[in-house]
Amino acid sequence: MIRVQTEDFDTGSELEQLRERCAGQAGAVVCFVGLVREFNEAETVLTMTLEHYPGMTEKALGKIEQEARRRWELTDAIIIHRVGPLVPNDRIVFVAAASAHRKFAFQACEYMIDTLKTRAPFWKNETTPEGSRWVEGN
Amino acid sequence: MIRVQTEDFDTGSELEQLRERCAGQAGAVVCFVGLVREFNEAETVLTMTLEHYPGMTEKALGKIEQEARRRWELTDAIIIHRVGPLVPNDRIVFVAAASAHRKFAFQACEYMIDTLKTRAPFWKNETTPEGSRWVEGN
Amino acid sequence: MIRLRYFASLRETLGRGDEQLELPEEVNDVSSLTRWLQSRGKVWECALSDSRLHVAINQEVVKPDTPVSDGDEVAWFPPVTGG
Amino acid sequence: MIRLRYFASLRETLGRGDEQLELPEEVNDVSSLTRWLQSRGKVWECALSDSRLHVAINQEVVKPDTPVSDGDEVAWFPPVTGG
Repeated sequence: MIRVQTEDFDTGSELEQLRERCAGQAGAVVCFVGLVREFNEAETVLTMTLEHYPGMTEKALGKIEQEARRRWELTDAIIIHRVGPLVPNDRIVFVAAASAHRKFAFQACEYMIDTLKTRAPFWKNETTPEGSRWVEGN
Repeated sequence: MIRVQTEDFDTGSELEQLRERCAGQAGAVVCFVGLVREFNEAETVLTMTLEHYPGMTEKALGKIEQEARRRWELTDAIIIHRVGPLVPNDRIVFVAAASAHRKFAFQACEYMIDTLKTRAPFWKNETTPEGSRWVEGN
Repeated sequence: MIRLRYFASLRETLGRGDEQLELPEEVNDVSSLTRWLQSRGKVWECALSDSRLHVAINQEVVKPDTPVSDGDEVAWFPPVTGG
Repeated sequence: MIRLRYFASLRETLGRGDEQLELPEEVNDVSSLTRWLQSRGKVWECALSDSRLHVAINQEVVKPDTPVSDGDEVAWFPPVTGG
């Protein structure tokens, strides 16, 4: 399950729905939550805006989820990513993997967030006391 | 922060409190939730009871948390483990690590649950249709 | 007609995020389309010469020699920084 | 006095989880305490001969040659299976 949205998400409710879908089949759930930091490269971050490529974003996240399900035996997988304006400590992204096996859940969750960070079309723009700037990618 | 308790825990509320304690310092939160599976080694699990060694359990979990904080730069770390009677799909354990760096949060969370499984004095007793049995450790 | 899209810092530099145009005759792949756009002026020439830019056709990342056809949506963007 | 504790399957096999006794004269370490307990009978001899058992003194896991002193809490238990 993947979602791209401007509104916040409820981590507890997402984990609870995942647990209900897994109903006794998953022994392990690993989740990652990305938060906006107050500092980036020694500069104070006042606000952050996430731009994305509507349409391509959903395709990219769907592929990442499917690839994780193909590589590991998962009972569930979730990717939720916010776009638009955010402030420090706001949730940005939620990634979760459930499996009968702990190692699979860890590996799949880390794979999804690592891959998202290099393949999904999101761009961060930070406002600092010096003005706004695009976060540099590799 | 470590806790051993018979009652259930609220994953969302624990993650929310951790986020408030981190207040803009943590970019990454990784959590692990262990659930009771309906099957173990091809047998149906009806109920599970967790025995522990009160006193030593808290010491062991505290050491694991401290060791994780020493090895990685963490802004927060949590271990919550339930004891007593449980049924399939119940939450057993919650482990979370927050850090400025994603890799540190993943490594610390996995370290804590891996170490807990070999060092913390908990023992699982499962009731199956054939009777009750102790889960074999290594 | 083809649809062209630019994102993030590139969108700001070029002063636009989206445009439509008739596929020029000399364009048959990503490279020749990029060269055609660069001929629009200094800003275009400079901005699109950044070797770190990615190009997607119909929302799939492609290589410089990938063909461009009528009806395609072609997007240029800097390295992604989500998550 | 020393306090002895047994957990999980070992507690069930021995039929008790907790006892107190005067430190026997011939006991000075974990090995000699285990041997002394094994002399109680067949069930004790067998149950405590399992090489996978762990021993903790005052809630810290120890080795067979660790000294046992008056006032200690000594616990025997099978490999842990939490998490």
